[in-house]
Amino acid sequence: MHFAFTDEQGMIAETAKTFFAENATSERTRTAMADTGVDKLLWQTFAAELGLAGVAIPEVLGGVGLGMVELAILAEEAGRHTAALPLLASLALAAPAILAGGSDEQKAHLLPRLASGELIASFAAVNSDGTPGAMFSDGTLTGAALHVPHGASADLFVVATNNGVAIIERGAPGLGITPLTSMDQTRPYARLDFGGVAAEALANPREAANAAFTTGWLAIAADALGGAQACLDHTVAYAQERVQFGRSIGSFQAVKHRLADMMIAIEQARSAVYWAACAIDEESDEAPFAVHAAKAFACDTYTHCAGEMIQLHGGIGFTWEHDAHLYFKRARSNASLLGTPDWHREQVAGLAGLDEAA
Amino acid sequence: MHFAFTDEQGMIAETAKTFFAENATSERTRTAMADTGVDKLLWQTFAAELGLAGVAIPEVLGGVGLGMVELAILAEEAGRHTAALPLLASLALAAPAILAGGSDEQKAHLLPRLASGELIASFAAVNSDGTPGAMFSDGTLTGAALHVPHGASADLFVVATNNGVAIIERGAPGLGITPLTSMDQTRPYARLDFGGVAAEALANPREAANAAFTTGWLAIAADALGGAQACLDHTVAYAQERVQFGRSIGSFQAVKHRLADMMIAIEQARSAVYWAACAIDEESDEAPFAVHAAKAFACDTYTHCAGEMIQLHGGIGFTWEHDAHLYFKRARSNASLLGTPDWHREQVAGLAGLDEAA
Amino acid sequence: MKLGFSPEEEAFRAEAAAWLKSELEGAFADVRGLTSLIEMPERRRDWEHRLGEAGWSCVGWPKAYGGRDATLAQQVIFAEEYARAGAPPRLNHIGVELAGPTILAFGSEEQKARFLPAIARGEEIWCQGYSEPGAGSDLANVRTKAWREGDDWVIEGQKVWTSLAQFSDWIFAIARTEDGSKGPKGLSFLLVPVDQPGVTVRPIHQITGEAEFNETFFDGARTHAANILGAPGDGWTVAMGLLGFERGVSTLAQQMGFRNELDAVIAAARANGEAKNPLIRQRIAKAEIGLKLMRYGALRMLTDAEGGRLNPSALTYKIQWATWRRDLGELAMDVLGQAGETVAGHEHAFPALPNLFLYSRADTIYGGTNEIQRNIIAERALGLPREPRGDLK
Amino acid sequence: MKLGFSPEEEAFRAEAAAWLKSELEGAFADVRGLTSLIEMPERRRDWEHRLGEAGWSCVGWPKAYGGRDATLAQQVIFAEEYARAGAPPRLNHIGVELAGPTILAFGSEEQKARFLPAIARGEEIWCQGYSEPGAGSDLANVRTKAWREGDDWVIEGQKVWTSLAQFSDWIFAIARTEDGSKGPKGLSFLLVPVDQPGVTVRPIHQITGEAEFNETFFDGARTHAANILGAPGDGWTVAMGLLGFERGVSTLAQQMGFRNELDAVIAAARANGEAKNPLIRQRIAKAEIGLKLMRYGALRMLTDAEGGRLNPSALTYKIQWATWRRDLGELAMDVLGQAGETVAGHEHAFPALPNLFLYSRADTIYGGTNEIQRNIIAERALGLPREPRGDLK
Repeated sequence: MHFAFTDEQGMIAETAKTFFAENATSERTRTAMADTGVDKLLWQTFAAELGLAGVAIPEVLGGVGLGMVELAILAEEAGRHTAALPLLASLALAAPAILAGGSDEQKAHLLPRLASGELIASFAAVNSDGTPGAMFSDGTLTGAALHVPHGASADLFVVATNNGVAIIERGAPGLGITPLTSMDQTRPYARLDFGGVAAEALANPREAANAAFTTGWLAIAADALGGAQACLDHTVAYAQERVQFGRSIGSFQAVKHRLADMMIAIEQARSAVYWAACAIDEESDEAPFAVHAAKAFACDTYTHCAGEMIQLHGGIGFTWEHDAHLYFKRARSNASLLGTPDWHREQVAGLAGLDEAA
Repeated sequence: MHFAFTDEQGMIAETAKTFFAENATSERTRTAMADTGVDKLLWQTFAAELGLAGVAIPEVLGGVGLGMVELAILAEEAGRHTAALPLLASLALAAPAILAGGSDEQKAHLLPRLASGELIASFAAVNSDGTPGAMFSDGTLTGAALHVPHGASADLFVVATNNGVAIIERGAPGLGITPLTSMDQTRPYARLDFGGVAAEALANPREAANAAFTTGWLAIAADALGGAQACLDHTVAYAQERVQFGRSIGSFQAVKHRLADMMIAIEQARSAVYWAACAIDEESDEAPFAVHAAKAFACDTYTHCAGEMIQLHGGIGFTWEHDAHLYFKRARSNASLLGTPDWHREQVAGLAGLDEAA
Repeated sequence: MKLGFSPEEEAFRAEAAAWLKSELEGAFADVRGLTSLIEMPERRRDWEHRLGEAGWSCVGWPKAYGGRDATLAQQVIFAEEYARAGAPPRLNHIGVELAGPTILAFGSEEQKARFLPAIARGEEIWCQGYSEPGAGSDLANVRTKAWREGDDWVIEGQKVWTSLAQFSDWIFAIARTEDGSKGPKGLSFLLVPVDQPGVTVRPIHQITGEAEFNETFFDGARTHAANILGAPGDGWTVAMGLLGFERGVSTLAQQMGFRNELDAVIAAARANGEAKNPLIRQRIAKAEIGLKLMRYGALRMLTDAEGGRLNPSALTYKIQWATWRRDLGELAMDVLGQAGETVAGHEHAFPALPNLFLYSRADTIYGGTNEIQRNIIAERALGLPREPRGDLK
Repeated sequence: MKLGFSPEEEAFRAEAAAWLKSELEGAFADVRGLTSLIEMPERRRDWEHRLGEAGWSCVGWPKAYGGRDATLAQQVIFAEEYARAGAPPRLNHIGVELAGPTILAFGSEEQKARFLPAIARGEEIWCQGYSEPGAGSDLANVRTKAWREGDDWVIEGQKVWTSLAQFSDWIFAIARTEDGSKGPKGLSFLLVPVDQPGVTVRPIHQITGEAEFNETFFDGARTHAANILGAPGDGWTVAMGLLGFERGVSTLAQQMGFRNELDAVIAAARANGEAKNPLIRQRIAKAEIGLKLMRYGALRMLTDAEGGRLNPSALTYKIQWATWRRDLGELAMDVLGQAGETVAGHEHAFPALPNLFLYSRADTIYGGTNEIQRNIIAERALGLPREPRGDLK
């Protein structure tokens, strides 16, 4: 039992912290927001130069061969800057699906290119999220997926339906991709229409979907943790510097207490995220509980902290020029993507034995 | 449209305020708590001398012939002092049931004695509140009622079952009355066991039950309003006088803001209670909505304010000697009696049209 | 206590409703149901004219200034019918609800005659210059300066959050007219024409992507010496009086707008099945209750005000509605789910409910943040000690 | 990062579990599952002896003082197994978790040898004298005085909220030993025997009807000059150090108690059907999540502490658990419904869950109110300005 980063994990965290702080600047994020929602230079550096896109892909498949703790570290630091990267879509949803459910050929064909950043992939869970749904049958995909993260930038899609998990490439005949104006422009959605697209099946669909959900939930939770921490840090700094009524607003006890409440929640979110990461890595029985808990708790914390960030900044926090709205909107999309906090808590309720006989 | 007390209502409010402040002292309430939960002298004065027990009973039946606004005024002032009186049981539950559902004979026989305070009555709604239930058939009542307010002090019971509404007297053969140690000792419960009790039916059971529920919900809401206001008043006074760290604790902004939040809620509760009272008196279509809203909102407000009262008093608020726990416990019993806030909100949801087709 | 209306009042209601219906199904059908505060400004200016022409612009004002001397009950009724008819938000709501009542209370006879009829006729649109970049909630920290030159006041400085300034003819602004004065002393309340070289209006883009608010720069702006409410140095008193007017009958009209927003949330919930979700049902019920309690709270407050009494609960109204609406924005998004986060159309043009989610974050900030409101309630209504002022700049 | 335990550690777990099982199904079956802090004091004193005898009383302490030099992981494991076995709350928890660690950190070699083994053997029960009637959260405002007379300290004053004083042999108390000193200066940390004519313990009845807390009066009470931790005047430093120990491994044992309480709520919900209520399900899920996050928060904090690092999140632990437990009390009552508000038995003796509802109101007050905790977090962890002290008496 050692619930702190190892030295190696500490170094990864430092690297990621520095990298995002220096590169994922507000200016670059806003440039990407006005474009496709991907800061291509950032992605290039992240994937090709630092090799971090393969963090949880085995070394033999071109990755770094690390685990969920390291993936969470990257997602947390990216979240701290609302980085415009397809980290969730490609690293935390598509790659784990292929790794867990693909045949050896599929893995060897695709994962090295995801790890190198050559390909960007995304993931759509159809039917399970209330969309009109899709069917995968006889190698053909029909229907639609409504909210595919970074869908307009992806070269490859993993589509999980009730009948199986399919891989389709961007240029596939019959595949329609409609970019959507999204509230969170750092992770815009696209709509996919499958007009009878010929698609390749993943060998183990159940494993693929489980891995995608589990890793995706964790990555969103870690992103939320980093975002919430940034909201607190920015707001503390502003509260120390902003003067009203002849006092720094951070000297008003009501402000202090609300900043304290943010920290209380964030520290719990931190425990949740790294507990969940460890539990997955160690294949603990607690893993499903931990991941649902992390997704629900960290997203609620982010929502709370981003709202407080705007409120405690006053008018300036309501302007487009200030970064508060980037956090606020990403907090919203984190919360609703792949299951709301209420839904995840309902899963926890089931795991806590509420449905067992009295 | 005139949403303020008339001069007459203002005088009733003043009378009630003075009466309870002078007589419903903590000392007398505690004496009653240790006994039956009824301050008999207080009840005697209230009913016989001031004639207020008949506030909403017509003059021809020995009452004062006023309405729900006046009843709410009395309940609010009683609640402000957690008065140990069977006001809810006798005035706001049993009497309206008899008035709305009784035959002329029943009304003439019973209501003057309720109005004079000669009789104390109570009310049990069986089946609808999750109790094991009771049956009323062929003039015979069987089963049990688990939580009858001031049941051990009542001379007469109105029992609403799915099959009708029955009146039984205290000495009726087959009626078992078990006083229960109750968290709120100012309004203790008793369990009634009906071992085949011969009982008289009320002529209009549906009207009787509706009147009892409507008036009871309103009276509880008004009691909660008065209690919440008292929690705020006592806590403001304490915050101004208590010194910690060389300052009155009321000078700490976090304390100020929480007291402000109490007032915000209380003012809404006040609107809710008197809106509901007017709506019943004026037979407005809004009456059912208003009464559910008042019961839910005022009870939540009381729960909140009583909890804050303990917290902001610190250790002293946690002692038996301090009155904070009287409010805290009555807030709890108000909330759970005759439908929880969640249940009342669910009724509002229905009335708001959520079950209509899209 | 009485909540119902008399037959005479109901007759007034019928008259108002009939007029509104004929206009909004007739010449003004194009602005019916509009909710945005900034769309179609020209047509909404026409609507201001039409209201004025027919005597429905400022019903509570004296007839002498273009009102119709309506009783409180009539004002309540008109506010209800206005919203029920789907009439658009008033382009001149600051003129009608803030500038007008302030001039009525603090203006000279000449000022009343000069300004009030023009507001009532919809000819002059107003905006408000209170906040400054360094003094968001701290009105006493005003740095905009004004001084006399000949027959004019000359104004230098900057205001921020001047809602609707881009459509306005006049702005009322607090400026420091006594050199070296501090805090609430030495301020004056000036009425300044917007269309002049010394006034520049620059839009502020909000988190919604729209720009309803502005920065307004005074750079040698001028107004005639007569255009001051109260005496020089009385600005604080006038401004504080004005804050009281923010809680008038207009709150009822505002609430009818909220009613429409809540109805839209309920309709969305019924359409997508969330109306069956017990968690959502509780939240919608809370919103329903909160809205009713705002209405009856306003009626309590107005009844007392009519009787010349200030109900201290009036101090709680701003934080109530602001918080209610912010919660409604969150509820709306939770009802819509991911569908609320995307739109197939052009950039940033989110539909009403997602826009509400974003826009309502400002409600708890402008016009006194929730934190300032809690201070005011604690200090003025509950008598708790004031927050000490510091000496930082 | 690693959350699992090694095979050696699992072997230690098996040993601890086996011993606990044999005792609690054997000689101590009567105290198994006890949750009250004040019932059966004599049997729980026996249990303290038995733990000491077998070396399980203070597993993290040095062997020289009666501990077993357990590693952090072993301490975690023992805390888990202790609670899992249904072992009763420690009668001497203040001795084991507060007095002992403080003596270990600040005591002389003689003091360690005198006091620690007696705690470890369960022979001397301790309580804590911090709060005073005029100084609930304001530790620096201590008015209890002590002065030297010959070989003794003589103590005059009053402490309040002295939990378990009625069963205690020793009390540690902060007293002002420097005449005329103010605030944190001039305080000393004294160890005082309870069984003497100068010490009177008077129970405080709580809102539960029980009396766990006490007032403790020092009226010419005496203790030997040697019974001071640190030098005279160092009391503040020692007391602040002690506050740190409130967040040790014992938090995990405490959490296992919470686990039992939450399990009781779940069992009640399953029994009466509330487990099917979606609103209750959400709240139970929140409680489940909160409990786990306390556990893993404690493990993060302990891991860092073992590495010599103070994790600032440790400052958030008190408010977390106190608020969690208060919420659980409310949840418990909402699950039980009216059934939780009545009991057919004798007066005030409510079952565990209704009692929790009442008792947990104290959790957010004693040991530093939630408000004080937020100040501490904001000032120490976030670096925000301190609340200014006033000069009222």
